[in-house]
Amino acid sequence: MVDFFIGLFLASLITALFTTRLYRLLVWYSFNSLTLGVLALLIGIKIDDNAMLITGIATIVIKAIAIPYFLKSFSQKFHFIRQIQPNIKIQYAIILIPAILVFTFYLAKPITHMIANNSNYVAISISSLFLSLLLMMEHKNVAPKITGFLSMENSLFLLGITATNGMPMLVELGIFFDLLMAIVVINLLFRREEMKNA
Amino acid sequence: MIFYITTIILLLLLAPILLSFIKSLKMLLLFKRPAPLLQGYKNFAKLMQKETIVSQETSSITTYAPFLVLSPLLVTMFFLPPIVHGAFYVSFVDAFTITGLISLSTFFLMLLGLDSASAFGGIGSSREAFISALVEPAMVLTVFSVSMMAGDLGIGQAGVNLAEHFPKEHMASFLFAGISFFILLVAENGRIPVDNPETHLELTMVHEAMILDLSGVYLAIIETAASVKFVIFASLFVSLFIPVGLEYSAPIAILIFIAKLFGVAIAVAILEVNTAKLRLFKVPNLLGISIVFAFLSLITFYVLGA
Amino acid sequence: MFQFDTLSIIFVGLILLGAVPNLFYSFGYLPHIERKIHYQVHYFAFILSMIGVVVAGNALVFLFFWELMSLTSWQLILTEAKSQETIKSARFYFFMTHFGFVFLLLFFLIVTDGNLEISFANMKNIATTFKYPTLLFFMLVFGFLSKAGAVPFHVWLPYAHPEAPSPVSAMMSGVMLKVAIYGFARFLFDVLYPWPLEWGIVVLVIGSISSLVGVLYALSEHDIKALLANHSIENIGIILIGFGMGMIFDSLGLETLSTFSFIAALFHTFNHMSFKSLLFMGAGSVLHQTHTKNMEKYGGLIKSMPITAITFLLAAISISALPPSNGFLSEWMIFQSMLGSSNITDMSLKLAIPFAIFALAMTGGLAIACFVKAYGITFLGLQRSKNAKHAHEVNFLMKLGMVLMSLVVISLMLFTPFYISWFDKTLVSLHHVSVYTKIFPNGIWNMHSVAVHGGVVSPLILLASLLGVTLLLFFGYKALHVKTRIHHTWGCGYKTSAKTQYTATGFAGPIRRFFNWLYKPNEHFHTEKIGQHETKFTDSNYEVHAKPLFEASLYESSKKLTNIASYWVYRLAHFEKTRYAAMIFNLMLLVLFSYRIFSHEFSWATFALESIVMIISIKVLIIGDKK
Amino acid sequence: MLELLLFPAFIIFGLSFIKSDKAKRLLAFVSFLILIPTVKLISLPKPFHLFKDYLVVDDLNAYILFVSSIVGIGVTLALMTLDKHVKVSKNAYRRFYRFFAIFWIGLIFSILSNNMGIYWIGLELATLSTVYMIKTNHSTAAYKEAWNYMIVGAIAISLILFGIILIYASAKPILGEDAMNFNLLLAHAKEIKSSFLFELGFATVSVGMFVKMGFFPMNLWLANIERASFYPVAALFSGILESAIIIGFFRFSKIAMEINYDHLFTFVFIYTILTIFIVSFLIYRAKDFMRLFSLSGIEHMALIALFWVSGGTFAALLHFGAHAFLKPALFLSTGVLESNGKYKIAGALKGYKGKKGTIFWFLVSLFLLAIISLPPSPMFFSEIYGFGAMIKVAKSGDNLLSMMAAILILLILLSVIFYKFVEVYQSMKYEGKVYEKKVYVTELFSLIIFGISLIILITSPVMNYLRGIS
Repeated sequence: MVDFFIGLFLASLITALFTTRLYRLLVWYSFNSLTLGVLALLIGIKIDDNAMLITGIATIVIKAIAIPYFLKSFSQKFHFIRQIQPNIKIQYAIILIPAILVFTFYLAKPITHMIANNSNYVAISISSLFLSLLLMMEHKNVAPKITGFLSMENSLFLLGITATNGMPMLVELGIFFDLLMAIVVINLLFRREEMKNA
Repeated sequence: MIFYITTIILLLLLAPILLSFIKSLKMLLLFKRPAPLLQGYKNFAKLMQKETIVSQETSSITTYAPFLVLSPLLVTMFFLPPIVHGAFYVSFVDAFTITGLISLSTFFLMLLGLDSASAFGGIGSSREAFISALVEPAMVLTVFSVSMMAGDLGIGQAGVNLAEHFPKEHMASFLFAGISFFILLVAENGRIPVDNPETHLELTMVHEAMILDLSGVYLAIIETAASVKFVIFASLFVSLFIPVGLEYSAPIAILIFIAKLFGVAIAVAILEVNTAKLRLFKVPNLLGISIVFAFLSLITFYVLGA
Repeated sequence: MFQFDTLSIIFVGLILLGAVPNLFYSFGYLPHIERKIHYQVHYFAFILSMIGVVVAGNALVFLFFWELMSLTSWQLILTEAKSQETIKSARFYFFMTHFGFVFLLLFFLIVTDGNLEISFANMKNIATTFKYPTLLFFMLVFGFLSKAGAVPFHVWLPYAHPEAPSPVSAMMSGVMLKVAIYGFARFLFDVLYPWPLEWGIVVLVIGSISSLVGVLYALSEHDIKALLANHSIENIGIILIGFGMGMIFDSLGLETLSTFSFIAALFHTFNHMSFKSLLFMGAGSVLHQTHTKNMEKYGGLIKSMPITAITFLLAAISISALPPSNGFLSEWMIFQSMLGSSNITDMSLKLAIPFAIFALAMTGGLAIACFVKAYGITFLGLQRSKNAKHAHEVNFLMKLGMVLMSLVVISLMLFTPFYISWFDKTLVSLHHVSVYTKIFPNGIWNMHSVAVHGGVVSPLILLASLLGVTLLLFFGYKALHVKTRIHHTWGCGYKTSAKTQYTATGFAGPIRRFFNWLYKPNEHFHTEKIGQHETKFTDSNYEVHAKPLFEASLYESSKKLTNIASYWVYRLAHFEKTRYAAMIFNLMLLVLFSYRIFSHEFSWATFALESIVMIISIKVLIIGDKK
Repeated sequence: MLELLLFPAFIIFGLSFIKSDKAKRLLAFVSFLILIPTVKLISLPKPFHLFKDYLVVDDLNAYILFVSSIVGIGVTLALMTLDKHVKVSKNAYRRFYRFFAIFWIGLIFSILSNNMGIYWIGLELATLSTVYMIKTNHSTAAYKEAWNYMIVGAIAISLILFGIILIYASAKPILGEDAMNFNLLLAHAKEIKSSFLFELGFATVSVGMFVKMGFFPMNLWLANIERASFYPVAALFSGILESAIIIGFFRFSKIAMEINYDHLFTFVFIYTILTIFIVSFLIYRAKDFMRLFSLSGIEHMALIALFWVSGGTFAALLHFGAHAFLKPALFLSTGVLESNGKYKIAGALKGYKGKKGTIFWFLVSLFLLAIISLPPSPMFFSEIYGFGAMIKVAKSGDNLLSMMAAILILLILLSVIFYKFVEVYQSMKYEGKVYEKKVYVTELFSLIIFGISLIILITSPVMNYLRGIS
């Protein structure tokens, strides 16, 4: 079951890479976060860890619902360009994405002695990190870049959840706090610009 | 001691005669009427009676330099090797000092040339500087090589040593050093093919150009310096490279020595008659030969001797 | 922290001998300087830092004062920074000192194991265990000889020294270069002691080349201070020849000869300090009066500046190594030590040393030519410019400085045995045998070479006899009461004027032409002809500039290289503006990949794979397609 | 104690909402308060548990926090006359202080933390607040750079967190939830079974930090940002924010040393040499003060990192202190230097009249010369000790010659930088035309503070204190 959701996570990220519309990108991001939340819940139930459950719920509430919503409202408020064209050729991307996956599995092969005892989780996390970077570099506009940054955050969480069975509660809450702070700052950044234009 | 002083006086007296001798020999060889042998003395006496004309463009250097040109050479006279067996000689001065003293004399001569503010003085000094700069290494190397063979760097001791134990096993080195030294003798004394002491043509002058503005006693001093320099070189050459005749009794030895000096003069004269003066920029070729021979002499000494 | 052994003390002595006359001169020079406080602060700090270097007892203190010395001297060059030229040369100087410092730092770090406060003796223990002592030796060579101005690290010297105010030029050329020699000696003796034969040969070769190159470029200079600076290169070369001979003899076990050579080197160090300071002071006085460094604008200054002229003449004789000056004595000693090479059994080495003799002799000959030029063109003849006509003798303090410095020169000439006994003690303290009794076996009158069949010289007798004969001649002349008439110089019927004199360029002409292959000079010949005549002209101008070979080849090319490298780096760096995400992506890829293959299991195949992947990825993601 | 530390920040935060002219001055003086608790921290017995196991004070972070607070004070002092040199709105001032308060809180957490997670949270907080500080300058360039910083900074920060989680994953099997505790991790580093996982994590963390500090290949982004923002912000960046990052690097590398020293050293060595290679040539081409100083800041950070991993703890800390004082001082003086005719290097040190002017140019030239480690700058000593440590490592290793060659190359690259700085200094002092320029007391005062701190840095008690930190 866990593996299934991890697969879903990766799949949604890859799909996001090929998206050309901003809203659809946000949808995929939202879906991506949702799978992450579900994963947290699943693992939390399995190892009977309340902290994980809280993380899972917070993920779903903040990342899958609140942040995409905010971003969408920003985009309406500040008139983003919604047509987003990846500037890495699709031919390259097709080769690149499997190559990244192969590479990360190769990379993770020597890893031993883990809590979850499965180095593939690390591999998938790293590859999703790379894919998020890919997402950032294939777009010139700010909005997809922010989405890329947020997916990076997701891939961290994926690592945190699957490979380590959750980080200390305090740290996770702190990370959420910072995420919100980031959203506030992004908002402020946009607003200044708008004020100036007005 | 008596021989020592005699030698010095003898050399001083011989100096003008030797130059006049070369001149007259050359004239003879060129089928001209030769000048008398005592022409040098006559010139000297004439100049001593003349008034001195000092250029107003010159400075105190012109006033003092002629003495400084002559005095190092006179001092050198005291340091020459003995010509008679067992005679006193100065042991505390070596070959480097002698080359240094000669350079000192040249140094002031060149300053003298520049002091007159004329173009000629500059020409002469510049050329002299050029030639003596190239003479220096050849000189040092030759001296080095000879001192090796003689077993002493002190010039007096070297002369004695060579006379007593002639280094037959180093004949090749000895010969090379001799050739090198002879070229130096020609170059340092401004003889053809390096310089022509008889013309006053700006293309060829070196020594004469520097002293063009001197007259009277000053000129006499400089002329004396030139002849003394020649006699020093000639006597060095004969003592070091033809070290024979010392074992005879004193009068005979002195006669042999004088004969050797005249022999050198004859050689110079014959050379002068048979060669043309070299262009200034060909002079390094000649001096180069001298340097190469000096090197060769040293190397053969090392390779064959040691 | 500080140590005062004999070596340090004699260098303190050297600095003081150089600094005290300079102090007077400097005060006399002061009204000429605009930024007085700046100048004085740095001037005194400079002197102090030099003393600090020579008495430093550990590496940290040494390096501290060393850098302070560079810093203050750099600021002193900038005291009168009016022209771009000064700024450029100051920069060049400072860079070169830093370049040397890099090697020194590396040297000290290696021989101290990072703990810079240990004593020199402890350094030796560490140095002996170090695997590559030759590396250490070369660091010393690079570090100290770049400061001392030996070839090929000499290029800065003719630029930097002339630009400083004259007292400082005197100080830098006369004293600072010696501090570098001190450092070289100190660490060769104290830290790297048993020297392989090759080291001595390296020093000897550097010395020979430096002496020749220095004097050759000095000849082609028209800038009087640059000429003197080039002569510093030459003299450093001579010192190094002595030093190198000492090292060679030491490694061959010829102890007395070794000591003798080192004494010769030290003696020449002192002599060079004295006469070079004096020359720079004289040049400074001339510059002070004529406001130009160009020798072609001088002439006839002996009439208006007699004291300067006489002291300059004394120094010129000394630097030309003419007897009976102190310069002659030290050069004589160096020659004698080279004659000692006949004791060497190694045939190839024995055959090689005559080349060094040749270089030294050639240097001596050219130095005479050069100083006849410098002295003759500057002080003799007619004034070549208005400024030279209006020149008059400098103020009292400057004169006093020069006179004091000439006293130092004369003292070195007269009290040679005393100085040599001092140097002898130094070498004894550095675990060499004493040779004083061999040099002066019977009294102070005769100075003997320690080599077998070596020569003898008696400086005092020589001096006395020269003086005596000259005075005799002079008074004889006076007694004759010759009638004297004053008249013009004969100019072939033309009027004698400043313009018809020989110029400095002309004077050096034959030698320059002979060494044309080395100078590769840049000649400008310009004539305004009258009509179609070949020989008649109204105006003619000839200029020649020799750009030093080393500068053209070594320095300009490295500068070019830096420019090219920086250009490409700059271009590459600008990718990050637009492609930062791709950059980080590739970086991550590279780092993780490398960790994987290098730290986990290494095989060339995977390494090759990594390289290929990285190249493709960089090409695709960062560089992109050409538009 | 924690309250005391955070208290000034809260006051500043509160005061920044008052819309009054007096607030500006008041804020500057309130910011002096941040020094008091940090002084207290130094005198406390170590290790001092500030907040359970999460915030622990030891000699190292007390020193770094102290240095940072001095820098903070200097920067706020210079800020008072910012409007005399550049156009800046009053609101911008208050906003600056508001975010400065947040920044300071984040900084305290990250510097004092004994927990990787807390460290990261503090760092992120500080980073995000600086994003906004860039924006106080209302120019298009600043806007663009703020976004740039937001995104690149976010990537870097995310990488750090990613690495932290990897490290956590590697240590969790032996330490459980405490695997985030630096001290515990250090103590049990040898027991970590999957060293490869740890190293992956460490590599990721380091890459994140290096990117954040502007190492290879991201060398220009910081420079561009500092160019676009006001100079006090640039000073904060180079003086304080980087100290928060470098302390993290100190702690992580300390653990990595225990795991596998060779790997760590090779990695950092190659990386920093690459960085310095690029930076030195960029400096060689730099044409304005901001870029010049910012690039040289990168160079110094690289050196600090290198010294630290070579075992030259003392050298690294001394260098760090010197850098933290010198760079902000130079950035602050840039404001004055550039106030007439931007970007002009030639003659920048000319035209200062009066006592204030003289002190100003004198101090600036001292700082400029100190940054290229001429004695008696602390950098002179730190570089000597640092390179000494490197030589020691080289000697103990197998490939001495290649190490020596690398160190030599490094030193030659530093000489290139040296050359450029000498050129810049000479050009500032001796070239160009003279314009009348003004200096204000507060700026001068802040420069003097930095100057005095530098002198204090080389006094023996401080040196001994630094030597005591292991």
